[in-house]
Amino acid sequence: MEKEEYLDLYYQMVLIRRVEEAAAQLYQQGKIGGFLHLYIGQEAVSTGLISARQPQDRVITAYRDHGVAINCGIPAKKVMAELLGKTTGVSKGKGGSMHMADVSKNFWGGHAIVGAHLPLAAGLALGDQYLENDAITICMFGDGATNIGYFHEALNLSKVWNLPVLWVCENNRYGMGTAVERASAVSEIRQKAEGYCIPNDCVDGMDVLKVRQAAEEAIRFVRQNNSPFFLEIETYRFRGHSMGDPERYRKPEEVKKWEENDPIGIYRNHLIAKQIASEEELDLLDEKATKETAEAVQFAETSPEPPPEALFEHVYADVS
Amino acid sequence: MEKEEYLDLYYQMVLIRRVEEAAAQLYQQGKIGGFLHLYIGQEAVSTGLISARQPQDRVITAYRDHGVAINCGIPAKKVMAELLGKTTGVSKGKGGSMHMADVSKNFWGGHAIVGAHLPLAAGLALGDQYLENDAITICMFGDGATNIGYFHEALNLSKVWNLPVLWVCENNRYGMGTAVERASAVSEIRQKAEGYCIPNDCVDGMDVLKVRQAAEEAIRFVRQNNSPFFLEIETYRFRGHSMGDPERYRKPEEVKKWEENDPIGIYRNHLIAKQIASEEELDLLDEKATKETAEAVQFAETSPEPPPEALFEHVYADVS
Amino acid sequence: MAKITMREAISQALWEEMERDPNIFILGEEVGVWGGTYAVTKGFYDHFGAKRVRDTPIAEAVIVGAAIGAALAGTRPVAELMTINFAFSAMDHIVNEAAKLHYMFGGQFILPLVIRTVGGGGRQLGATHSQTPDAIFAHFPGLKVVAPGTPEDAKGLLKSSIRSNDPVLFIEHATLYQTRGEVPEGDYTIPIGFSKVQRPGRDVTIVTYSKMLETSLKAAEQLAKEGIEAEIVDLRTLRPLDMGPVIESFKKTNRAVIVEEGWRSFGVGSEVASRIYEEAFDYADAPIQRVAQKEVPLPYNRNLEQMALPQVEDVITAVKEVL
Amino acid sequence: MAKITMREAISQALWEEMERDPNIFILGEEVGVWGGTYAVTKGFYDHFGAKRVRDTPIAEAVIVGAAIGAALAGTRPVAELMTINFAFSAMDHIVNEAAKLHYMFGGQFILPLVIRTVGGGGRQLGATHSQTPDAIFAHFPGLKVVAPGTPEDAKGLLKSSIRSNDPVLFIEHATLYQTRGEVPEGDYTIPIGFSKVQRPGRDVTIVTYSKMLETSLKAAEQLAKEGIEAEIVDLRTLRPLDMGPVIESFKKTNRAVIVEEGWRSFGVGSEVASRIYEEAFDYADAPIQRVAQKEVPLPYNRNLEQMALPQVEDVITAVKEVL
Ligand SMILES: Cc1ncc(C[n+]2csc(CCOP(=O)(O)OP(=O)(O)O)c2C)c(N)n1
Ligand SMILES: Cc1ncc(C[n+]2csc(CCOP(=O)(O)OP(=O)(O)O)c2C)c(N)n1
Ligand SMILES: [Mg+2]
Ligand SMILES: [Mg+2]
Repeated sequence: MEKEEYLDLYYQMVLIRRVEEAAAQLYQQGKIGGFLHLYIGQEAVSTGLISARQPQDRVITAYRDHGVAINCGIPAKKVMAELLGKTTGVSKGKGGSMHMADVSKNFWGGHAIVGAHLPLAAGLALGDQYLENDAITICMFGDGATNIGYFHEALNLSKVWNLPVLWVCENNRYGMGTAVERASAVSEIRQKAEGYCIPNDCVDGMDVLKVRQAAEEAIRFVRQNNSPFFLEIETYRFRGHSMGDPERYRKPEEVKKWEENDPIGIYRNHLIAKQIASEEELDLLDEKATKETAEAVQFAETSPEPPPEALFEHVYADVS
Repeated sequence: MEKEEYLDLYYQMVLIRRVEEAAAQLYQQGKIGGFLHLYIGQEAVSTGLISARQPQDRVITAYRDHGVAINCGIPAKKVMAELLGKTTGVSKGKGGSMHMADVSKNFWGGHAIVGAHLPLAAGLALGDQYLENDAITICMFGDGATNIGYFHEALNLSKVWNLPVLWVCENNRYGMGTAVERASAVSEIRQKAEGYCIPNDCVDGMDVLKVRQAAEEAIRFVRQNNSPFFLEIETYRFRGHSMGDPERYRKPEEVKKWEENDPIGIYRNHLIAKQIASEEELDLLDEKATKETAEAVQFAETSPEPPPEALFEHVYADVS
Repeated sequence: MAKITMREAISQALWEEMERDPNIFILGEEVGVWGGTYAVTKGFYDHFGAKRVRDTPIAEAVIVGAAIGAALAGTRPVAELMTINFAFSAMDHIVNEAAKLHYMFGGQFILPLVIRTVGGGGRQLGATHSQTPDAIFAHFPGLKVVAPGTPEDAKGLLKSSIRSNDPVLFIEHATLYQTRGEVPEGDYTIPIGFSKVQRPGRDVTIVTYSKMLETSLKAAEQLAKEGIEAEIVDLRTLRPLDMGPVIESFKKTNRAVIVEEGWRSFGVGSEVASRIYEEAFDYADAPIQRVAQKEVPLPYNRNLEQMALPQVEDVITAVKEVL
Repeated sequence: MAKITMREAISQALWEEMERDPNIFILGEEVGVWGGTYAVTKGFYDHFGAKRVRDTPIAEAVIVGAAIGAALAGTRPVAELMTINFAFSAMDHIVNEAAKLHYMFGGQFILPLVIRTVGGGGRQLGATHSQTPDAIFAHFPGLKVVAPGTPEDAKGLLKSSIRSNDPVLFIEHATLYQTRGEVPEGDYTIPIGFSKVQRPGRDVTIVTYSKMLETSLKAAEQLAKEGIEAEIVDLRTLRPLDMGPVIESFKKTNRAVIVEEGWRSFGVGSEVASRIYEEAFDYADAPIQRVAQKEVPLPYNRNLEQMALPQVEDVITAVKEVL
């Protein structure tokens, strides 16, 4: 890996962190509505994962999607504008936090019904297989999503039809307030893949390089075999499920322990220890991220609201 | 096992066979409407299985339910009357072939949406657990049903909550015209139970005594551990999926090979070889079954149609 | 009478019923440790324990399906679907199982089941999380569909729903939880299936329910300033639908506006308008107006979302249209 | 013009479209080796092969969900749900995904998807297998809902549905497959969203669609013997709903009967009646009548089932009621 790439991973993670922090503030100011699910703590997951994809590979995820959007190459300002419901937002202000997509970046959303995007992912992969595209689909979802029927139907079909899809479970230990073991018959989520004979792996999601490496191998497997692979990524969200989570289900000490495992801190230390980058270089990137975030907020705040006509646009694609 | 019990198993199997044959005829005569799914070939499955239950144990199954109903102790005439839509039918003529139930026999139906009764079964078991009843629920379903989301949600919940339910998959190799391996990522269905850490077993469904023994062990496990067990029973249906199946999906030779494995023939030979019963005794039972079936048909044909008022009865239980 | 919030009213109904009958239990996502996404079951887990307040996996079909089974087995479950948008994931179990089992098996058993859920838009949750599809559930015979608009009705109707031996879909509204209203002391029930005049008037009949009762009441207040007295009939229950008070009012006012939050087409207003014409055709002095959601998936942007949702002004305009 | 069955018409539309565009493929339960439960895709598997005629597991959510994804990826899937009763098991994917994605993401992509399914009662299949819940799908903006009543319309509308860039729920009727009708030679399409007068008349307007077109035509024939000439407007599409020909006819006849197979409450008739009154109030000479299914889960017994379903006599009675 080139130095530039190392720094790019770092920059993406810091940018996500800054954007999420800014979003939390804007939410408290009432400028963002609806639900807001922050990615803080999980940055290494999608950063490592998506850094391993080819541009033709599709990405699809759940509602915790701001970080994923940024990793897919969507400018922070378009993410921020969407959060503020502006016409310059990635979904033109119609989707909001939970529903971001950018087809030009092969990012297919942003889906808010838990697990419902897994069948869609199977279908994206089916489409590529049908059209003989050299592309795979990367589908991210939470631990909680593995208990709904959609998971079962999608995984089964992906194996029966040998679809080129990489199933990625972000196991952050909780689905809202429900700990994995209170909701799932198996706590090691990858074990579920065995029930479908889908090869699988598990990786530490706080270490971006480990994630990247596991993702590279998994993606290679899917591409070469034209068949599914299952990757569990162990992580933790430092904030509540969404804004306004009473967090009665976990102890502050537990959160604190995990925060010591900050994926950005870990990676920063690694870069310095391995002499890949200097403190100063990284500080500069931190500043750049802060600046880009501020610009994104500025851009979003000064962007226009969608015009009233927008309400009736895009209900259907056909004009007649 | 007492001789009487041996003979009873035999009689049940023969009676089911005769009833199904009579039903097929009545269907061809246009006296039975709707869909008719025959149990011919699978008699040993529910006969062995249900013979192992206690009266307080609940049974629930799919639309291929005539045999199961008879094994639960519902008189053949009430089954036949239901097939003819008569008011004396087990569901008062309102359910038909696919929707038979008799609560007094702890038979909870007869459900025609594939897999949808598995969540109900989890709930029946939950109810017994909640009320501290010493009862378990036996839930039967086909191989095809293991691919729908309901299966996943129900099995997972049964393990997370340790519900006293025995999951019984009747693997007859096909869901309509789709062979197991064309629809399911795993062909050995019991393997799916592993994905939920549910202990499991597989048994030859053409041998009623083997089924009974496996069922006894499985039921004991569920009762003692107050937690689920999964039993796969390998079988085959000799007739089409329902009346009017073009049967393009399997070769006559395959069917013929299986028919040589007739569960009634196998058991009959066993009883004679082990000198449990004589040819003559069994012939008498055959005659008795023929007679009971004829009486059932007679009863059904001469029973009254439901009165017009019945249309509006039982939409709600509350009177107001 | 005490003035309490809708949230408190619903919470009280649940609490009191659970105290009364040990066979009642709650199951659903985050109903326990979290205390309910809308805090309705806050404190229940500590008081009633994990057996009676059961957190489930995210698996709506088995939440409803298991509740049905448990009801058949002799308990009285109250299943919570976090929002009505997730009820689609349990659709089969609601309309093909809960609504049909009693009938299909010739009335052999009862199915005492309440499915509590939360509908409505206006909180910028986007298209998948903001729906008011009440009408589609009301389409199915065998199901009862209740959607109260005041704390008093919510408490009384929820108690009746829990005591009912039939499956009831009980639809709460996400933006009504803070609404306050007077509630009788002690135990009381309000029977399912009765509409109610929530505001008397002589000039026009407004038929509405749930959140739109609030909107309609506001509109009526403003109209009153102009000397227009609207009578407001709150349906409270969509199935069975009680047209009695609606027809009575309409025969008096000869004009009606139906206000619902959901989409207009194939909605609640279509049924109510059709019924009014069927039962009081000769009394109609002007075409009945329907105020409803614009026919678009609800957008996230606040302005657009508000444009799409029925507003007080829309009700006023519609009333003036029929006068 | 050739006279062919509805089954042939639908089958031809699929076949010809698949020949035309290699990006079209079929997926669903038993569509391949079996040849389609209703034999609509008989011969397709042998001709087009396993890639384009795909048997699926019994898993309705992923059938629709995967079809959505494949459509997003650039193909044009035709998903088959064996019957509309199983569409509830895919409800979320139909109404929360297919109907909303285009809008929610600001129109970034198209979603060319047809979901073919089969509705209707009358074959003694019991409550879970006999429904006509068309109205509830038509409630959702973003979805198109088509339900043809003649072979000509079926073929032309299915072709339009396949060529549409929007998700279309295409509802066939189980007891219409044998119905014969004239169909134009060669390739033709009928645009989605247009009602059609299927029988001219001057005395009363019958509004109907799908199977009930047949029932209404029979009623009209009998009425004609008594000198009553009914004009029959076939909706053909439930969303978008084209009221033009309905209103035009009503302004002429001043009387209407709406005939649908599904339940009356919150059904198709409610919407159509409301719209007629809204758009032609002054033309109404009598209360519009709705003929629909009795409000019970459909029973198995043949007599009871027939009692519950709308019959030719019911239409005649309703027509006489409005005259
Ligand atoms: C079908 C459905 N049920 C319930 C919800 C409400 N809900 C939103 S997020 C969530 C928890 C999901 O947990 P997980 O999959 O672990 O993802 P995480 O939030 O941890 O990233 C729930 C229950 C929903 N959106 N969709
Ligand atoms: C949800 C649903 N989808 C489709 C059907 C149609 N259908 C009825 S039986 C059946 C096959 C079921 O196969 P299996 O579970 O193996 O049971 P078997 O018929 O072999 O006993 C199908 C597809 C249905 N009833 N419900
Ligand atoms: Mg999680
Ligand atoms: Mg089978």
